[in-house]
Amino acid sequence: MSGGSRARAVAASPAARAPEGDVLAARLRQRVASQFGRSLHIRTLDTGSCAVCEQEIRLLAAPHYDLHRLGFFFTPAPRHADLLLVTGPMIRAFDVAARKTYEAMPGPKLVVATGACALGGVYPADAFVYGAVGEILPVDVWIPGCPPSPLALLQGLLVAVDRLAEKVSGLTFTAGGDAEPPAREAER
Amino acid sequence: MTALQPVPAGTLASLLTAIGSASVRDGGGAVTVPVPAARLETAVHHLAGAGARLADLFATDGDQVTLRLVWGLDTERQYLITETAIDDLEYPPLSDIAPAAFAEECEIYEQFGVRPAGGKPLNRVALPPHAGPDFPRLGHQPAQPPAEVHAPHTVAGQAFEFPFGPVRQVGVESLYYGLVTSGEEIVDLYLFTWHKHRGLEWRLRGHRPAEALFLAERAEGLSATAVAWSVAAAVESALGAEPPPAALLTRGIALELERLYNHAAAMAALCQSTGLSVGQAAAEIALERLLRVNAAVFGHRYLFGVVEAGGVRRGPDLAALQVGLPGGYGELRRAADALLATNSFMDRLEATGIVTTEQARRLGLVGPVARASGVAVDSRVDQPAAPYFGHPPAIAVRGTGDVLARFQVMLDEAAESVRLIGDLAAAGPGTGAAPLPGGGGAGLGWAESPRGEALAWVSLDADGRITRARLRPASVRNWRGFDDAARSQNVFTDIPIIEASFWLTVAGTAR
Amino acid sequence: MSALGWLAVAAGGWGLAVLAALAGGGRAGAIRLCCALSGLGGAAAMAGGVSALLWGNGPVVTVGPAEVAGSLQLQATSLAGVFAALLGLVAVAIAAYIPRYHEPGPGTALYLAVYNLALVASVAVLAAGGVVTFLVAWESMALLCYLLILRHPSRDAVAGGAFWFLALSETGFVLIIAAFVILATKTHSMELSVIAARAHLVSPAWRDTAFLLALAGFGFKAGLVPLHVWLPEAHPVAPADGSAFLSGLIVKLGAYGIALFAFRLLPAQPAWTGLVTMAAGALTAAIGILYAMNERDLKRFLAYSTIENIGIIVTAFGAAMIFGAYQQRALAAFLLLAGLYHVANHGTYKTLLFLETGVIEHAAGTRDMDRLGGLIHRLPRTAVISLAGTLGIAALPPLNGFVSEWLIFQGLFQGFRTGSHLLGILIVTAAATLGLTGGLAIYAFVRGYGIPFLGMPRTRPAAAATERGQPVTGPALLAVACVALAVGAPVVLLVLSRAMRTVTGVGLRPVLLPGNLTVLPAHTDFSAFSPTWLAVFLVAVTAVPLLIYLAGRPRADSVTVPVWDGGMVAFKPRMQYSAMTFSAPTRVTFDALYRPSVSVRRASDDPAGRSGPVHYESAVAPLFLRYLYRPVIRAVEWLADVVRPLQSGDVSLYLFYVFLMILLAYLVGAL
Amino acid sequence: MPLWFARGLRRGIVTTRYPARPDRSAAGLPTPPAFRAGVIDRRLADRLVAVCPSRALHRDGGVLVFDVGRCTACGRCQEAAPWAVTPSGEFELAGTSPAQFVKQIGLVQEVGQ
Repeated sequence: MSGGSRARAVAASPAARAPEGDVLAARLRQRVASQFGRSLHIRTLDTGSCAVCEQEIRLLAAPHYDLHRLGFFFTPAPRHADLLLVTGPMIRAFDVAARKTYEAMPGPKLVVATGACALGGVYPADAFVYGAVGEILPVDVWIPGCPPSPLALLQGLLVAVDRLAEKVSGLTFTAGGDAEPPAREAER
Repeated sequence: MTALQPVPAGTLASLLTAIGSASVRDGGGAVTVPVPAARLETAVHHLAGAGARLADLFATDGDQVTLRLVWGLDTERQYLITETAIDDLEYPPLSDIAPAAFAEECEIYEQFGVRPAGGKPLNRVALPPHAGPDFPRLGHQPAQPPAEVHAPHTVAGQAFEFPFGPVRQVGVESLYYGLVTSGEEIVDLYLFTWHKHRGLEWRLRGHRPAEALFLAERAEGLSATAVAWSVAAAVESALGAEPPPAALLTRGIALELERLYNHAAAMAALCQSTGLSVGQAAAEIALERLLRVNAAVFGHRYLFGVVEAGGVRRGPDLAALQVGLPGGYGELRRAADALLATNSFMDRLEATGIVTTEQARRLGLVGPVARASGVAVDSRVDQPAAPYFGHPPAIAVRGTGDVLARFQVMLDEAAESVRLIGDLAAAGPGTGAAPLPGGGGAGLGWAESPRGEALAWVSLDADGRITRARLRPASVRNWRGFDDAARSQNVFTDIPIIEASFWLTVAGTAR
Repeated sequence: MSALGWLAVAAGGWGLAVLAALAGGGRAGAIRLCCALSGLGGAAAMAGGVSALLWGNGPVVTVGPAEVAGSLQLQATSLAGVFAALLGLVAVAIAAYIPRYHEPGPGTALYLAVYNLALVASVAVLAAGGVVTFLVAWESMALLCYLLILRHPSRDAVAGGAFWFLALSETGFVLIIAAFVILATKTHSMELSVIAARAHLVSPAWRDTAFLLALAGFGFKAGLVPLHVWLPEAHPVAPADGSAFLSGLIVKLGAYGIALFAFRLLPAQPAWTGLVTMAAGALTAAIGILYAMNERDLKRFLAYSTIENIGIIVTAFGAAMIFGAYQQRALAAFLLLAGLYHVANHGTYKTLLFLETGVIEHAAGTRDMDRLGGLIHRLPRTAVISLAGTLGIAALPPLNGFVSEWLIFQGLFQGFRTGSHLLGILIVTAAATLGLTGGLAIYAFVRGYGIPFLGMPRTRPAAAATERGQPVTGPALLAVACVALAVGAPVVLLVLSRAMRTVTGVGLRPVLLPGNLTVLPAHTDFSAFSPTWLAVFLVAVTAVPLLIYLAGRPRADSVTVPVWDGGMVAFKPRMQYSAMTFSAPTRVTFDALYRPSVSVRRASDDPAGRSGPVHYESAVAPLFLRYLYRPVIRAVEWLADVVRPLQSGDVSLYLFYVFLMILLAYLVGAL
Repeated sequence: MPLWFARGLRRGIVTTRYPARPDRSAAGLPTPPAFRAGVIDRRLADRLVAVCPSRALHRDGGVLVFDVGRCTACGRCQEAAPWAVTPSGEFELAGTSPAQFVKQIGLVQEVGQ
């Protein structure tokens, strides 16, 4: 499996992802964008989600969000899919199916890990789950959230095909100003 | 919801004497009766005969395996739990008396290695095929792995198996169907759900209630409030905590909002399965608006993180509720009316996927599925607790048991939920949680999820850590009615319709 | 050498084969020698048949004193030529097949002796010039075939199947005797050629009676519905080459008998007898294929398909009779020709398929389609050869079945030439029925080939099947013959048209073959096609894309991945279409005919919930056995009970019976 | 069907203009926390780490490490210290490498008492 090494690197420590992996991923995304930028077919894959991510993904096609206007389409056949939208913490009993689905897709192909489970949030790696999609599949784009709202999903998909720049790297998640901690903060 | 009233005289008492139970323990959300293994079979006979509903069956593993049967005494407004200590590796085959128990028997065998006597073949439920002896279990490993005896194509027979899944349509959960067909009609249908088994009951051990709720919400995300409520209620009744009434009203609002958006989603799925895209669009507009109401009222589209052990973490934004709800429900109502006036849609629903009353009782189905088959079971009414004492819902019941009946039940329930939300909001809901007292204990909790009665049984140790948590979302029950429904004179293309009308989750079954 | 001479040589060869078999006592060498002689005999028979086709009817040769009733009267006729040639071909193929199919042993030796005697009897039927000769040959042929079926009498159902064959064939024999007796008494001759010459002496009533008796009598052997029940019972229990011989040749002899009466002995037939014949044929074709559709046993399946093809042939004959009655002699001759062509074709590929069924049975240990599967990987030669036969019998170009069926259709479509609207409609209706039959036949043989050969093996024996040491030359020869009969259609038609001139006196040549290998159905203004060019074209059409594909081989950087299976763990054999599920739609569509009965035993029916396998059975009701034969059998048994008192065992009483009979005979004679 | 056509016309357009224009519904969404600089000391940091159910927080010496990818925006840290933690309001969080999700929040010396 081509992305295997990248996947391992991800597994090893999220922080220390091999930089050439990033370069590869970026090049791949540009290639996909140039080829499918305006008509990209998506296959979803549930590796153990709680069914809410699925609901949000279904809503992507609903009138309020209508991802077709952006040139994205759902396809049930991985043979026709360019992008694999993966939810869930990658259950070990499911890895065969996950690999089969990924290998059934023609290249160039993207993998988007969706939701906190898929990003290693909810379930720690143990005998039941790998804990993150990156353990099994070479993920190109990560979409946080529990569940990621349809808007977040849209943004992630657009990032995946390089039609939006990702902005998370620019965020610091620190708020300015400071307030005095109330006294009742001591106990509890 | 904690049951508050004492053990009544009359039927229950006579039942207990019939069972011959020496000591009766009230509290912990239910009447708990120890039954020695020798008398278990007769006890089950009596209870099943007296019309008690076997709501759940699970085991706990102390120094010896203890079998717990949860009975819904729907006429008694009570739950009854029988405790039976299993000394050897076998117990009387309960599913012969109460067929609803079969899947749980399989599960108990997988998890604890004790099996019903008589050596009937047991299916694999949760454990993946590759699960070895070192695979984590709640108890001991079974003597030999459960035989996978799902509908093999017998050469003498003339049916073949049509494999479907686990990777199915777009945007649906992973699930494997074995569809045994004679080429035309569906002869049999079975499911593999171990693709999604996340070992939640195993994970919950050792957690404190707060973290436990975080996971419980994600057992079945589409009924997060109900499952969380059931677990919270179990904890509360185990420790004897009394949530503030305002918090219970808030829970009620959240639960009914959950029911509302789920029924909208089911409607959208029904339209999709019948290929009515315009109807699907209309239903999805309603769904999205209801989800935004959720977000506005409780800060989360799917109502995660509302319920807390002892109360609620967030209070409802009543202003947002008043603003948003009528519009959202109006969309739902208008879409529903248009659908009911669309013949091409109604024709697909009528007489499709019939579940007879007898099947519904036999398999212990719950929720809209049971109510559409004429079984008026609803824990909000049968085992009422705050906040439903003051605000009893009217139960919608249909008799035909087909997809149309389930659809109509859902619509009626949606209307009823809106009314309830109004009442509950008027009764002054609020936030806040009662502190959980120390000391261990065990308790039963329940809530009526959009799919039906969600049960939870939790036992905690002295410093408030969970030693055993049993989650039983409604999906666990209702998937069992699904194959019967799919089998009743249907063809392939009906199956998505039936699945949509059941509106279950695999996550809840596999948990 | 004359045609009759060749046939005599064939008979001689087979006689020697009998001796070799008996003398050899079942040693492998002796069996090989026997088969070699048998094959030579077959070759001679082919030569005789072809020359009979080419050079017309030979003289009647009487062996033994002419006035004695028991003397042999022999004649080689063009009508019998096709059948003789087919007999030869079948004999050659089976001779090449037997040594590898039967293991050496006394049983085999005996079987071979019987088989070769049956060949002799068959050729005698075809070469019979006199009534007595014909009847004797016919009966001995029937009895010998009965013995063939009894090759393994110990196995269950063998005796039953063989008895079905014997009983129905004897019933038919009685009717045939009656038919011949009528003709003989009315024309005062026991010689077929004389009878044919004096046919005008027979009054219409007697003529039609005789013909209908013959139609029924030979119908039993040919397997016309509802007289067909012996085929699906007898074929499965006979050894493969035995069933091949039955289907490939013996049933054709029934068709020969019908043709003999319709076109040689009683050429001037009224339209309505033709109509009856055509209707019987069309009905037989449709019902045959419909029953074939729901058989899982390959041999029963093929047996029903034989019924279907006989139906097609007889339909052609019937239409020919109608056209003859309406003085459309060219069309009549053309349809007879087409029918005979189909006789040759069906004999070829049906023999092939039965022989390959034997190979499959030996290789995989079963004939049940639902226990086979994936054989194309394990029996590649068998798969290729069977494919040729299957394409042929499914009447798909470029193989032979298509050519003859096309000719028959073209003949039927010209029903309007009778001038009678009603008849025109009826004939075209028959054509429509054959159309339905053709469509179902393709469906049936997609199933009959796909289920055993494609997919995954459904049982362990099927997975372990191997064709090492299995016979191949015989079937391969027949496959070649199938192709030759298709590509060489113009030559075949040339030969047959000559034969038609002899039989019907119509020279078809000019309206049949206007050169450059194009075929015109009897009238130059109707339609035309060229089997040869069609074959060439089709081969090109399939070959060119193949070459293009081979030229543009997958490039190095492309990857090959398994078929998308929804991510399931593994495909299981139980997940493929099975024979009965494949044909389920027909059971729904034609349930009026099938009266299918369904029984489901399902785990969830046990109150304890969902465990254990599901078991689904769907059986097709055997209507003819239930509603036709069972009552007849009961009646016969009742009659036997009634007449039993006559059998007292008292000699004087029996003498009294004899006296009464003689008296009766005198009285009848005196009147 | 005409029924549906009419409905559609009456219903009008609900589709968002995102990403061309921001979508108002985003305001209602739960968002990951933002940590107020200069308020969080090690003790508070450890408490925040303890209340986080999804292991999105851990303390690395004098630094609070926040993995946005793992955050479920459940708001428990905000409840624990509302003065120090506020909703960030960010929902466009897709990243192209896990490293982008890992945020370092500097801690201050002991505050309070």
